[in-house]
Amino acid sequence: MAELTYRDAVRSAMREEMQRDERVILMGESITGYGGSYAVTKGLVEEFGPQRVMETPIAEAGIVGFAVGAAMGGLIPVAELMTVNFALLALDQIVNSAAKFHYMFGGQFSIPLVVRTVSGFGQLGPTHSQTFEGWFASVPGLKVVMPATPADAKGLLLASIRDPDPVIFIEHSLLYSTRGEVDAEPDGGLEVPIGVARVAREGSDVTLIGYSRMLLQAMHAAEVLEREDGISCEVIDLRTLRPLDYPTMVASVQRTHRLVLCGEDWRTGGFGASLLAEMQDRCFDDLDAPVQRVAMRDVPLPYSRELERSLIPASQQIVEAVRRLN
Amino acid sequence: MAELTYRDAVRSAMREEMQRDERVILMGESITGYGGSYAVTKGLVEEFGPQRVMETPIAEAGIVGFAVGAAMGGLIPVAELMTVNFALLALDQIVNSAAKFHYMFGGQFSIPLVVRTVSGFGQLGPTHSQTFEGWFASVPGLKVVMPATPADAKGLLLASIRDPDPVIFIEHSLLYSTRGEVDAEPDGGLEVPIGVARVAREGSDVTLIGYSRMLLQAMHAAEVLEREDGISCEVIDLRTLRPLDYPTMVASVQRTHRLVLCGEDWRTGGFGASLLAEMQDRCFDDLDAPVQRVAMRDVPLPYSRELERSLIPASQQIVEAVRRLN
Amino acid sequence: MPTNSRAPRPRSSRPGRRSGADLPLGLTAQECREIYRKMVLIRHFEDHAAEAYAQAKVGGFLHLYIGEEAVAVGALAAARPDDHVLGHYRDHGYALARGCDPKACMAELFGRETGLCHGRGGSMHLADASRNFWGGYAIVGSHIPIGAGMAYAMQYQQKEQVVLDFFGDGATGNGIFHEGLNMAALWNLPVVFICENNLYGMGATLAEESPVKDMIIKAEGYTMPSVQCDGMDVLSVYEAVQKAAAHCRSGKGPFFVEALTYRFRGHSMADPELYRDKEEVRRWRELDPIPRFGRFLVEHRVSSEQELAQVTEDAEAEMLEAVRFADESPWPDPATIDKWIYAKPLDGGQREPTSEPAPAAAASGARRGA
Amino acid sequence: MPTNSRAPRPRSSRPGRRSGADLPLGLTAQECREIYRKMVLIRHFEDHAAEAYAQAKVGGFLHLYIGEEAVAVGALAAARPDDHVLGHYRDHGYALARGCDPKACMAELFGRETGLCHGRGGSMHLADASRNFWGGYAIVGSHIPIGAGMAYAMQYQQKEQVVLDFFGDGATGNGIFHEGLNMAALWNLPVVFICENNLYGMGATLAEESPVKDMIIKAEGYTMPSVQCDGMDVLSVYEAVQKAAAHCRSGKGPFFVEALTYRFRGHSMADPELYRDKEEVRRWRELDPIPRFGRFLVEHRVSSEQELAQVTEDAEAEMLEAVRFADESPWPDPATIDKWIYAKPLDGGQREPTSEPAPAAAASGARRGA
Ligand SMILES: Cc1ncc(C[n+]2csc(CCOP(=O)(O)OP(=O)(O)O)c2C)c(N)n1
Ligand SMILES: Cc1ncc(C[n+]2csc(CCOP(=O)(O)OP(=O)(O)O)c2C)c(N)n1
Ligand SMILES: [Mg+2]
Ligand SMILES: [Mg+2]
Repeated sequence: MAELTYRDAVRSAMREEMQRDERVILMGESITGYGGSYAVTKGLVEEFGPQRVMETPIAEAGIVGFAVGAAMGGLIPVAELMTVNFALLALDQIVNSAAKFHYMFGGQFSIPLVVRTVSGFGQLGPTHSQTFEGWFASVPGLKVVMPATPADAKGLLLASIRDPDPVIFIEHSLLYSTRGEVDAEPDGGLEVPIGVARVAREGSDVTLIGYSRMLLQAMHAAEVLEREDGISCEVIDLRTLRPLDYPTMVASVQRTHRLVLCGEDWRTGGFGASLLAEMQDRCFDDLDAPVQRVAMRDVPLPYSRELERSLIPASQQIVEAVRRLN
Repeated sequence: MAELTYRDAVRSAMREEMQRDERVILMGESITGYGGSYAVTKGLVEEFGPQRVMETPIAEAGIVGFAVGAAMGGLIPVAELMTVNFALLALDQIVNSAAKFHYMFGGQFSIPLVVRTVSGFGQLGPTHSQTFEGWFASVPGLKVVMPATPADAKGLLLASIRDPDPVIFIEHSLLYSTRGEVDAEPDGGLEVPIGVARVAREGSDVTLIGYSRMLLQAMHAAEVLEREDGISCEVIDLRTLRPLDYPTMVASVQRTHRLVLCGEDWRTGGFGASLLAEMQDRCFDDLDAPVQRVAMRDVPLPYSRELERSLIPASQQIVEAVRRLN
Repeated sequence: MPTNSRAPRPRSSRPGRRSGADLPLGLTAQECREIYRKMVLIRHFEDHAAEAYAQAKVGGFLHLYIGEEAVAVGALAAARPDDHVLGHYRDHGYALARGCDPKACMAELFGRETGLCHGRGGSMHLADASRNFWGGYAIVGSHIPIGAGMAYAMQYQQKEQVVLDFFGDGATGNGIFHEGLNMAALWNLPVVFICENNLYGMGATLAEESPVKDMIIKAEGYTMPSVQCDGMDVLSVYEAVQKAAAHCRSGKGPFFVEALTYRFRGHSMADPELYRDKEEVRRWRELDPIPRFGRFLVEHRVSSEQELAQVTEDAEAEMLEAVRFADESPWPDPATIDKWIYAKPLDGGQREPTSEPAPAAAASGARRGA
Repeated sequence: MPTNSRAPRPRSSRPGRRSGADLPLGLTAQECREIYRKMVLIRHFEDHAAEAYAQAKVGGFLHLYIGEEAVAVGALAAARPDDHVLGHYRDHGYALARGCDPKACMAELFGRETGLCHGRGGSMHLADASRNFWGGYAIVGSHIPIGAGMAYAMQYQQKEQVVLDFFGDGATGNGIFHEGLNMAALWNLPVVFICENNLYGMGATLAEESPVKDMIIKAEGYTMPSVQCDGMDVLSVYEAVQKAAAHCRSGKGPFFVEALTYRFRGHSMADPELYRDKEEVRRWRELDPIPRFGRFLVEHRVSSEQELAQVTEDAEAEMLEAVRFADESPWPDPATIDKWIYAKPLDGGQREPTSEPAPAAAASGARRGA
């Protein structure tokens, strides 16, 4: 075991898969000489050469289209979109190419592709502070992964690269420097399966569901609520947004009868809304109170520090949401 | 009053606004010589000339970007995207340009732009049968309109063209030939305000919320349920998906205590999911049963007639959903 | 090519009889006959597709390749059988030129389980991966970077195959075209871009789409070598693509071929064709690539008039059989609707949220708190 | 321009003293002094912005224009004051060259209510519509069709204004660049596209982004006239844009200007600059446009060395004042967070779903059916 940052965990998954499997290639903007805008790919072009770590033009749609074609030609591309905001430019290729070809050509070939990208905040302004996981998670044919810990960042990325289907792998810029134990053995035993949630903390009064950065916020809220209110929170780390691990979620709500969904996506039409809908379908009679959501207010996140601070969902809102329920 | 088709109603709104206001221009692919892929713009280039009815290259992102710029320069562009599927190519310009500029530049200018597009079915295959209203409706800064009747098609399009904000106006290919009374007076008195829903049928046992083609399916289901089951359905035509008319919806549910949402969007993460989430927030105690959704199964809609038939949401599923509730 | 003043001169069929050994471009008589047969096959396939559409047996959008047969057939004859092929939604020609089973193609148009793609894709999305025909793509231009990506996979794996990527003049107005060409040029990829310049992008004329008439000019920004050929002359296309493919195969990078062609029919079956005049269509029909190549075959004593007539008759019979096959084929089973959404099926515990919740969950919501 | 072998020769400063009347390009002494002052202003603004960033008073992404001042200043000096300006996220130069208040610019970087955009946009999104400066845009290339659209509005309304649209070499790899150029060319629009070729797109070298070194080649596919100018020489930029704007204004359609320039600092403040060597930076720094134009002014007796020193001193004082102003300005009020989402506020009955539901609704869910 070694303690790694989330950033290094992502990198080590790519590195190990590249060592293990020649078909794995990386491509993206400023991922070579620059080392990646968040330094995730640092050192990889030096180790694997420019044939396997490809510096691309600023052409998001082209990058994903190219990666889809490379996958059809027998490679396993890991394409980086610098931030999830720029994924808007590639949505057609993600939705109409990557997600559909296996289906629309009647199963003749699949698209083993990982699109790595990142969401996050930090005064990046209205066009650079979005998070579209709800959109991706609504597309049949895609798998959507959002790890919260270094161990999951590595294990889920290994699984994503090995998966025959297109995976949207969304990292979080505010997690890159967090640290955690990650098994170092490069035998692939570390793979974390796609589609399996994790009970990150057991509890009995209320279920908090989070993923990515909001998992950490939920864990923190759970501590506060335990300490200050004596409320016992069960915290579920979703890990994968599509497919969803309903059994784990439903079993928890059947015990706690209360549910708070924690996300950074826009309140209206974001992933939380979608999850709420599915959970009411499955748990209507189990719920003693309306499902609470902690989400981004529907606003183009402004640049100003003070405005941004007042908007970014954090543990405090989770605490308040739980208190509203009790 | 005159009876018009939905298609002619859309055209007449554009025509009248173009006659009334020189700033209004149209642009899109095959909207001139071809007359529009659904013949909506037929005759307009002959009447207004190519300066005001612009044939564009096949460049969806460019079209919307161009229209945004034209709006900034003092025009009121109505840009047609041939189908909503191709809007994926323009999403960045819709989300990061049209929807954001008013906000991110601190209110200095607004983007009076209408993006007209169309969703619908008819063996169009996996890439051409999608409907993304849920995505649009999740974006702060956009207004999203989906008329069900010729009168609304005209009145809402008038309102959309006169609105200072960007409006996504989604028509339905299966409605173009439907007919209805539309007031013919060209004085603009016909404007149907954005953001106001309509109670299309009063009832007391269950509320059905629909829009666009699904409003018609809901009306039909209501008749069947009245006749065969003696169930009285209240049917609400949403008309506008953002902003939402909560007062009308909530008041209805407070009377009926049962709610069925009728849409064609994907079940997971589609507009219905978003609406469900908002309605449970507002009506949890009023609801006697889980909100039912009629939605598109999560599948890339296949081409084959028989497969498509088995998937397209229709009145029969609404009837079944209501029966499940009773 | 009447309205195409910048078109290369039609290849003149020299008078006098010549033996098959005299055939140009290294073609054998057998190859020439096969080229002719394929063009006729496509023509008849399309005629039957149109008829089936009129009978509502084929639905959705149907884009016919009639008039453009020489492009797909000439190009694929010049390529190796394992070279990769991608094209746009006007794709029946590519499929048949590549040798896909006409029965399975027709069944796909009919939406049947026996179709090339089991009825999932339809007319716009024929594909036969077993023949390295990767499909028709319906989002204009989307397959241009995809073709570049496949070419990269070939280069990376040091395979000899090149990629042929067909698209229309209209696609060049879309940004994705440029992104794809840029990457192909940057990385020196073995891909032949084949632009079928048929003067229209749906209802838009070339002049409405592009400030330049010659699509090859668009390759210049990428320092990509290019050639224009007469898309109504299958030998001209053959020659251009032979050269292009050899260039790619020798490691010299991408090549751009522009075929000057014309669709005799509307953009799709729904097209009222108000944007072009009948006289223009008539003039182009005179350049029909099929009788033209037929004359060449006769003149070069490759085939007799009778043999050509036999080809037509055989093609018609084969197409009647294809239609019958399609018509009698079973529909896909709606119970298989979720098949192929994912290549890796999800295991039981992780239910894909595609399906309605179990009815029980819905039914259980009886009167709480009311 | 050391690494730019294809660059035009630097304009030679002729020896000997000359009177102001001898100034090239129709420039007056006063105009020249103003050009110098603006370049100095930008330089000092950027230095203070960098300092404030280091003090965490400025957040997010900060892209400095240091080294490229001659481009914005030369171009905007050549344009009319009411010509429209759009640029990318490296936008402080455009704002200041257009005469926006440095205090309001700095306050925007500080995220204050007194900022040009009330702190909503930040460094990447300065705009001042009252001066027809329509903003910095942070999605690479996105403002290229937007500029074309504005130009169309001018043409349509028969206004004389032209549009200047600035972007980088990196933007030319994006499809949206081509879609915008194509439309501008098709419709003959009065827009000057100004490509700041600074040899890098973030960490990508020009050779990694583009198979051609000269961005003007990319205009050829649109038959768009173009000119390359020395972006380190403000007069060279002035000359190019003067010509381009005159061309547009006379109704001849779009024009493409490539300014060969260099950013002395990293892409943004976060850039470790591993992808280029220090020697290259040093060589380019020798071409610094500010002392170079200073020498020109002295040689042409437009300004004395002392006067130039005074300009520097004044600029520094003005920037100190701008920083003080920004620092003391109030934060935006979080209560105004929903302001400007829409231009037409929604009336009471139609509540925008931006807000949390009324707490009552949430709190009311006490034990039903449990
Ligand atoms: C991105 C996109 N926009 C619009 C369409 C609708 N559309 C289908 S074919 C077509 C015209 C394409 O013209 P061209 O590329 O010249 O091919 P041709 O049909 O002439 O063979 C259009 C606009 C589409 N399928 N995809
Ligand atoms: C569509 C998009 N992709 C990626 C980015 C991230 N990004 C910001 S600036 C930049 C480099 C742009 O280079 P260039 O156009 O040459 O402008 P320069 O920074 O050199 O002035 C990149 C990749 C972005 N903002 N938008
Ligand atoms: Mg065409
Ligand atoms: Mg640059």
